[in-house]
Amino acid sequence: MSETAAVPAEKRVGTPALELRGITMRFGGVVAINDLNLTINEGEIFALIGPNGAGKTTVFNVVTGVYRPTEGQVLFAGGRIDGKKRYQVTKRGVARTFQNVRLFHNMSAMENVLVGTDAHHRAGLASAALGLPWHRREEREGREKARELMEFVGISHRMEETAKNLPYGDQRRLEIARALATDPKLLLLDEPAAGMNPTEKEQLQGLIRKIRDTGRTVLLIEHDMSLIMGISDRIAVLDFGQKIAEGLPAEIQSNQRVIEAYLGVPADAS
Amino acid sequence: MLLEIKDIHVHYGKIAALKGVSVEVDEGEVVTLIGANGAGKTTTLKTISGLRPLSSGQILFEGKDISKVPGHKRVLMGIGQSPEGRGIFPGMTVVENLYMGAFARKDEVEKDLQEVYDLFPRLAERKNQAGGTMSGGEQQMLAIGRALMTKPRVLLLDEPSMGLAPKLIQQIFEIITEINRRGTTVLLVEQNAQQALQVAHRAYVLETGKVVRSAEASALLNDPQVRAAYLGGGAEAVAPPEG
Amino acid sequence: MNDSTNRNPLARARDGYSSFSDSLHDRWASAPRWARWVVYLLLIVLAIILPADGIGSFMSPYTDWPTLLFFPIGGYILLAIGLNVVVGQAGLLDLGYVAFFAIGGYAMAMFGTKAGWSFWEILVVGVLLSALSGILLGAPTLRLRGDYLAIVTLGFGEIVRITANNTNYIGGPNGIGGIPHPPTLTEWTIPDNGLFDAIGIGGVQPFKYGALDGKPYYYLMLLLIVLVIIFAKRLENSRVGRAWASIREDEDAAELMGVPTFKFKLAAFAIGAAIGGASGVVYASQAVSIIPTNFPFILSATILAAVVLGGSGNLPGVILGAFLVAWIPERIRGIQEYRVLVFGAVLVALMIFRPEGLLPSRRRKAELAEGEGGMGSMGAEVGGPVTVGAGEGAE
Amino acid sequence: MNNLFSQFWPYTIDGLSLGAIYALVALGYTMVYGVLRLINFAHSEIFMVGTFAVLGTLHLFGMPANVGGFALVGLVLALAVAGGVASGGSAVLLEYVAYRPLRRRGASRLAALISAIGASLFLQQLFARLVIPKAFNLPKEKGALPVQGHFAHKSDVVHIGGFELPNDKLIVIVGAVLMMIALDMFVNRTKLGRGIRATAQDPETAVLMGVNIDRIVTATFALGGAMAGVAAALYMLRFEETRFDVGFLLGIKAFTAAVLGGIGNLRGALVGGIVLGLIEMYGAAVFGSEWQNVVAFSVLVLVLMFRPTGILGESLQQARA
Amino acid sequence: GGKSKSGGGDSVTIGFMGDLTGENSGLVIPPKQGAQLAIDQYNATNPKVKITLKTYDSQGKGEQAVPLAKQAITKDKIAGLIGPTFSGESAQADPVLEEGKVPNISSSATNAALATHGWKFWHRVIGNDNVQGSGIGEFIASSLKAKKVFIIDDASEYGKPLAATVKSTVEKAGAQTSGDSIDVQGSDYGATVNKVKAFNPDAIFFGGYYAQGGKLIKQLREGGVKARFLSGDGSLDKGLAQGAGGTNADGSVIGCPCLIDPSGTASAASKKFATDYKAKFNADPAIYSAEGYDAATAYISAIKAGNTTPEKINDYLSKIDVPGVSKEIKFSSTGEPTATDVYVYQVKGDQLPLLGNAKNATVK
Ligand SMILES: Nc1ncnc2c1ncn2[C@@H]1O[C@H](COP(=O)(O)OP(=O)(O)OP(=O)(O)O)[C@@H](O)[C@H]1O
Ligand SMILES: Nc1ncnc2c1ncn2[C@@H]1O[C@H](COP(=O)(O)OP(=O)(O)OP(=O)(O)O)[C@@H](O)[C@H]1O
Ligand SMILES: CC(C)C[C@H](N)C(=O)O
Ligand SMILES: [Mg+2]
Ligand SMILES: [Mg+2]
Repeated sequence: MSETAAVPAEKRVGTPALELRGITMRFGGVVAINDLNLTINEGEIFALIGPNGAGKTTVFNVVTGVYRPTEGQVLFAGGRIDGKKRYQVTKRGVARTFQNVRLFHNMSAMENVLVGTDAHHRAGLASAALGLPWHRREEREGREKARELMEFVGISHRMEETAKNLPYGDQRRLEIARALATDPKLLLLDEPAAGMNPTEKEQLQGLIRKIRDTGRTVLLIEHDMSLIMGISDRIAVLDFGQKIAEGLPAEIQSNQRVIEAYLGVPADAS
Repeated sequence: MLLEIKDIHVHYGKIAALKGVSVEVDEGEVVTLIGANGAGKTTTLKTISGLRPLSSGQILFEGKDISKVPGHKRVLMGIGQSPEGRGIFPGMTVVENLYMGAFARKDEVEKDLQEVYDLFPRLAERKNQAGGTMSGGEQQMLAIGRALMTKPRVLLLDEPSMGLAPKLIQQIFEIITEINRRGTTVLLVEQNAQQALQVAHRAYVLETGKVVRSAEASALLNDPQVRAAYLGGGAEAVAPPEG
Repeated sequence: MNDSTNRNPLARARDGYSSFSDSLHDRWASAPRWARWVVYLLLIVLAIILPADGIGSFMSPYTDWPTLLFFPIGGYILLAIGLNVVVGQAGLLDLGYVAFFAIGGYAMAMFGTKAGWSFWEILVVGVLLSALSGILLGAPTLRLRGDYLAIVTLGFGEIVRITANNTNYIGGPNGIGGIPHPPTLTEWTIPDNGLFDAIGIGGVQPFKYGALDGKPYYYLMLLLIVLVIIFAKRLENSRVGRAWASIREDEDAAELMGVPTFKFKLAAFAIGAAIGGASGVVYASQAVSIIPTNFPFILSATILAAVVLGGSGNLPGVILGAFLVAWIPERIRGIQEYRVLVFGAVLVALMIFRPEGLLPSRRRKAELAEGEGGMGSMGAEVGGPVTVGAGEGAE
Repeated sequence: MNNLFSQFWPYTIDGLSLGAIYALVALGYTMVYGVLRLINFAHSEIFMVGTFAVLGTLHLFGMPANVGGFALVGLVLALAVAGGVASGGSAVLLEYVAYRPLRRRGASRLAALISAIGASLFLQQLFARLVIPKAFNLPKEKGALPVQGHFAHKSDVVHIGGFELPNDKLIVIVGAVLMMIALDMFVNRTKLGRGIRATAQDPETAVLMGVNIDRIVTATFALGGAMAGVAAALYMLRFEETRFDVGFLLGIKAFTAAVLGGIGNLRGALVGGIVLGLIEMYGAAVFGSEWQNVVAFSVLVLVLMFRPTGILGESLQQARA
Repeated sequence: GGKSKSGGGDSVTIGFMGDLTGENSGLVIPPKQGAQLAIDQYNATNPKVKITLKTYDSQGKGEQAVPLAKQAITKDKIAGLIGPTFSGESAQADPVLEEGKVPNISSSATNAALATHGWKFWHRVIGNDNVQGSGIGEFIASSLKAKKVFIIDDASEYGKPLAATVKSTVEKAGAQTSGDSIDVQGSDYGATVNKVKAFNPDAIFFGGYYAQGGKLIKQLREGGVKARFLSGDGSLDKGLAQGAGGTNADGSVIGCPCLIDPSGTASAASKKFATDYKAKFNADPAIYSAEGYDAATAYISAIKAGNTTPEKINDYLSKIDVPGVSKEIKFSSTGEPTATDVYVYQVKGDQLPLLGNAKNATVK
């Protein structure tokens, strides 16, 4: 995480990190995404919002290789990643969290993060079975890195606990740590604040900023407007699989179409 | 007193999730439980419905101890729940899901079905769609509608606004008020404390398995401590502009 | 019905056993390195004197104890360790594991009788062949989930057996006879006096292999088991073991965290197959002749029972389980035709008594405690305070 | 190959009647799997119990020799009831003894599978060593031998457009299909059926709907067992003999059929059973009977490679969440 | 090793191994009783060295027979073994006996390959499947004059080679053949029946045991196949007719390298044996009872001659030449018996009356 951090922020903004070109995703009769074009720049926090069922999670699934898009291309760091195997996408530098937490429930928090660090480890079966020195070195380094990451997201006091016994908020943080362990250039967060209370949401906001400040790009799905408006650099709004608006937070907030489709006419504060 | 929970303790394996929770719900009320993640809100609701066993304590419904009554019988007595995560039967159509709500009943259900359709016209439109393919908000409506089909005396709602778009959240809270107005008692669990407190009459605050406060909802809404902990300082600041 | 649970003697026995095995577990986890080595050493010494007659007369009044120790006991243990990699670690349900045992056995028989190779050469080749067959089976089928894989592997086990039966080149139903023993390494004899005689291993030639004396074979098996345990343990605590665990927990999430799940599942299959094959090679070299009916489906089921009964995923548990399923039917040979009947009942009773296995891994135990073992929350519905499910933790 | 062409119709009839029995037995696997995610390994013994109940009933009728025509249909109906009751009852008992305690403790599916295997061994041996010798008055060591009971008039043949259809095979096929339709309607149209489906999809939520899970599980075992009992009656009509391990291979095949069709899917059981029966017969015709099972399992692998959740896919619980 | 201390005293143990409780135990109880009879008669003469007969129930399975054989050698220190009774278990257990240097005489394992391993301690008192197969094959070709023969086997270590010998014998005699294998665990032989129908043979031979044989006949007859059914010693039990049901099996011809002679017409010895057997077990001598008796007789004469250790007994066996009930007890250097007659029996209701020697018997 240190190499990119050295580059000044203003220089990076503007270089595309992730590009979706003409993505369409169909499930039988359902068109979940319809001819979507989207460019996310290096070093920004980009938010994807929209009504339930608009296709946001599907975008994540297409980017991370869970689905192969029916049409269109996904470009990341200059190369196409659509149709690539999921673990290859991860190795290229895209990591994600899940809308419904999907930790390895019965493994300890530490082990969860270690699985992430393993993404870049090389030791094979033989060196592991024989306990060869470079395998041991990797193991040591992995642990070191995992420890740092758990400190970074603020759960270092629960390292040895079984994942599912962590409070929900900590589970979400652990998911983030695990994703960061794969050393991603682009981090996708799917409703990270769901089920958090306002205080926790504020802490989360700080964490996401910190992640961006280590030089990573963040693509974020959220329904919580205070969070979105508080940290996003840019926002795109999806409805029925189509992009209906894109722009700065202030622009989106006052966009009539967005208000109709998504925000609703507020009776009271969010 | 319609529902009375007396000093209940509940465990997951060796972990204590509830360490003495007492809650009272009167006929016709909307009562809300608020609290941080893992405070034990869901566990409380599950225990009321009989999905988790009690280690100690008592649950009284209309004055009768129901602690030993199996869950499916509690539904018949009038305890309905819309669970966290909605629990839609994905392979069943919308109507079939709704009929499941009336599973244990022997009386006329068509009238109630109509009432649910009145409350959620969207469900009537999508009658024959498989539950699993409905969008998040639609599933939430279905879950609430289905719980209403059990003809509950008291309706337990577990985070009905979770994961919903802002526009839908407003609708859901309006519907809760409407349900209550039509005569159903509601016990509401919410992260969205601000709005929960606005629709509720009374509220309990849960922290790590214990009730730490209980008061009129409006009182908590204006309590600085509660505001700081559960309502978030800047909540109003970023509200979308009017009109 | 639930009130009495904690008072009835079965539940009490269960809790008693549970807290005993827990404390053992904890003590082991916190034991210093040297203490562990002392225990390992003691275990090895125990294993060496195990075939002694004095022990045998109690353990096996009806059959020859050292032979029994070699097979089924030793053989089952090796098989169970191998199957544990597949089932316990990677979470892939394999109901046709006997196929690899058969392939190892046939490799020994074929190369031993037709090519005249020696045991040690064949051991290597047999292990490689089995691993290869594991890959061949796995490659097209490992994308299947859960029980679909189970039935396909069951089918594979049957295919291997029937094909052997129908292939005249490998003897068809007559199998292959005249399989050579491993060459005698040395005629060295354990001195026939004093201590050795007292513990009953005096006069044994531990490196001279023959059909009649089970002891040298037992030591050979023991050596293999120890080696395999070391490998298996190392793998378990490495990136490989973590990858398997993550696949077992949530395959999609694992892949999205950069785990090439298919490759690791295939590796689990290959390693499991290799260990099964090794067991087959040793078995065949001692059996002198093998026929297809030596490799029935029920053997796969028995090994699986060993793994689950002992505590899927936990090596000491798996070894204990294998020991029991191999030993119990022999020990109760006295009741003759009722022994399988009793064995079946014992399986059911043990599973009811200890669904998580006799010595479960920490993880499995956790899964059970919260009732998410996999039959959904089918047991979750409550009848009253303290149901059986919560019994353990509630006090 | 020549065999297949010259005897195509008989092979097809044999395949259908074999497949029909697979299908009926497969229903029990599929229903229990759908609701509990458990491979009920002892289901084959439930079937076995049914065959002996049928045989016992025949003895009760004094082994009517060579019944034909409508009398035969009536007799088969009576036997189906006997088999259905015995198998259904023993399935319920099995659940109560071998699975319910595990369920209560939240045991893993593997643990339940081992309990199932144990129960399967136990039941087989119980019959071989105790029940059969007692019930049929045989010396103790003969309990493992086949027991016969010949009753049907097998020379009656029905002609359909120039093709011959032996009466027993006709009854088997028609009987099985009728039972399948009845069960399918039951599960899809009745309240109890809806309860079964709901429990299969989400047991916890089902409780919140007032579903008594224990009752549903009992009903599932009873229904699946009863189907196996009917299958047992049809089987006895066809083969007129049984033994303690009659269920072993048949059970494996029936489970294969369930998976082939898409486990958890009732119609899949029918499709899987019929397809498997036909494949076995055609395969045996082409490659020789000794390869019959190899062909069956190979086709299973092939089908699953292209359709990983079986021909019709899963449905009692539905894959998408 | 089992260098025996047995026989030192005044008692010697002889083992009997076979399927005593398993599904084909019907074929094994008779030889066991035959052996029992011989030994009881011997012990009743109050000899210097008494013989105890110890039984080992292998259920006919190799994996059970092998450990039992080891135990018999190392623990029970038997001086000789009668059995194992089936070919499959023999193939697995015999090498162990060979290494343990314990003589063994099988009363019924007929697989021809058993004699090809150069075993020195192995013997049998029964003609092998080459003898049996060609005997039955010739009967089919010359007596039945069948031109088209369908050969079925049960894919077992006994049935498959036996069927193969019958096949090659009838082919040599100019008959046309076709064949199929059935699965012992299956119950639907429809595919085989259809194949038979397509081939339309004059005679059908089945190599296998009666449990499957009966079912096979039944399904063949139900399928409308009328051709004559023949089988070997594995089907020589009334269970065949029971399994076939009704009169389905009637007229079927079963060959066996054994003479079953309940009325004792063959010889005086046979007569005495039949009477004694009936008196002791309240049953007629059945398949291989006489061979069991003869195997025991071989050991008895060895012991009478003063041999009590396994190796000495084995030496004696290599030179033995005494009259037996079924045939002369005399072994070739490979352990095969010298007399090799094959007899055919015909199913009539639930009886299996002798037709005569396969060489010259005719069917009515
Ligand atoms: N595997 C699938 N099969 C069929 N339809 C699918 C599948 N995945 C998604 N869909 C459909 O695609 C649409 C978009 O779903 P998606 O999950 O992307 O919505 P979302 O924007 O993330 O909504 P939410 O805010 O509720 O999470 C929905 O209508 C959904 O039902
Ligand atoms: N299945 C489970 N296994 C183990 N522990 C659990 C389980 N479910 C809940 N817990 C624990 O019980 C406590 C209470 O959880 P509960 O779900 O009731 O909280 P909650 O207030 O509903 O939180 P949330 O706002 O996240 O829904 C937490 O500490 C949680 O970790
Ligand atoms: C008892 C006999 C029918 C045994 C048969 N001859 C065999 O070799 O297996
Ligand atoms: Mg989403
Ligand atoms: Mg909750």
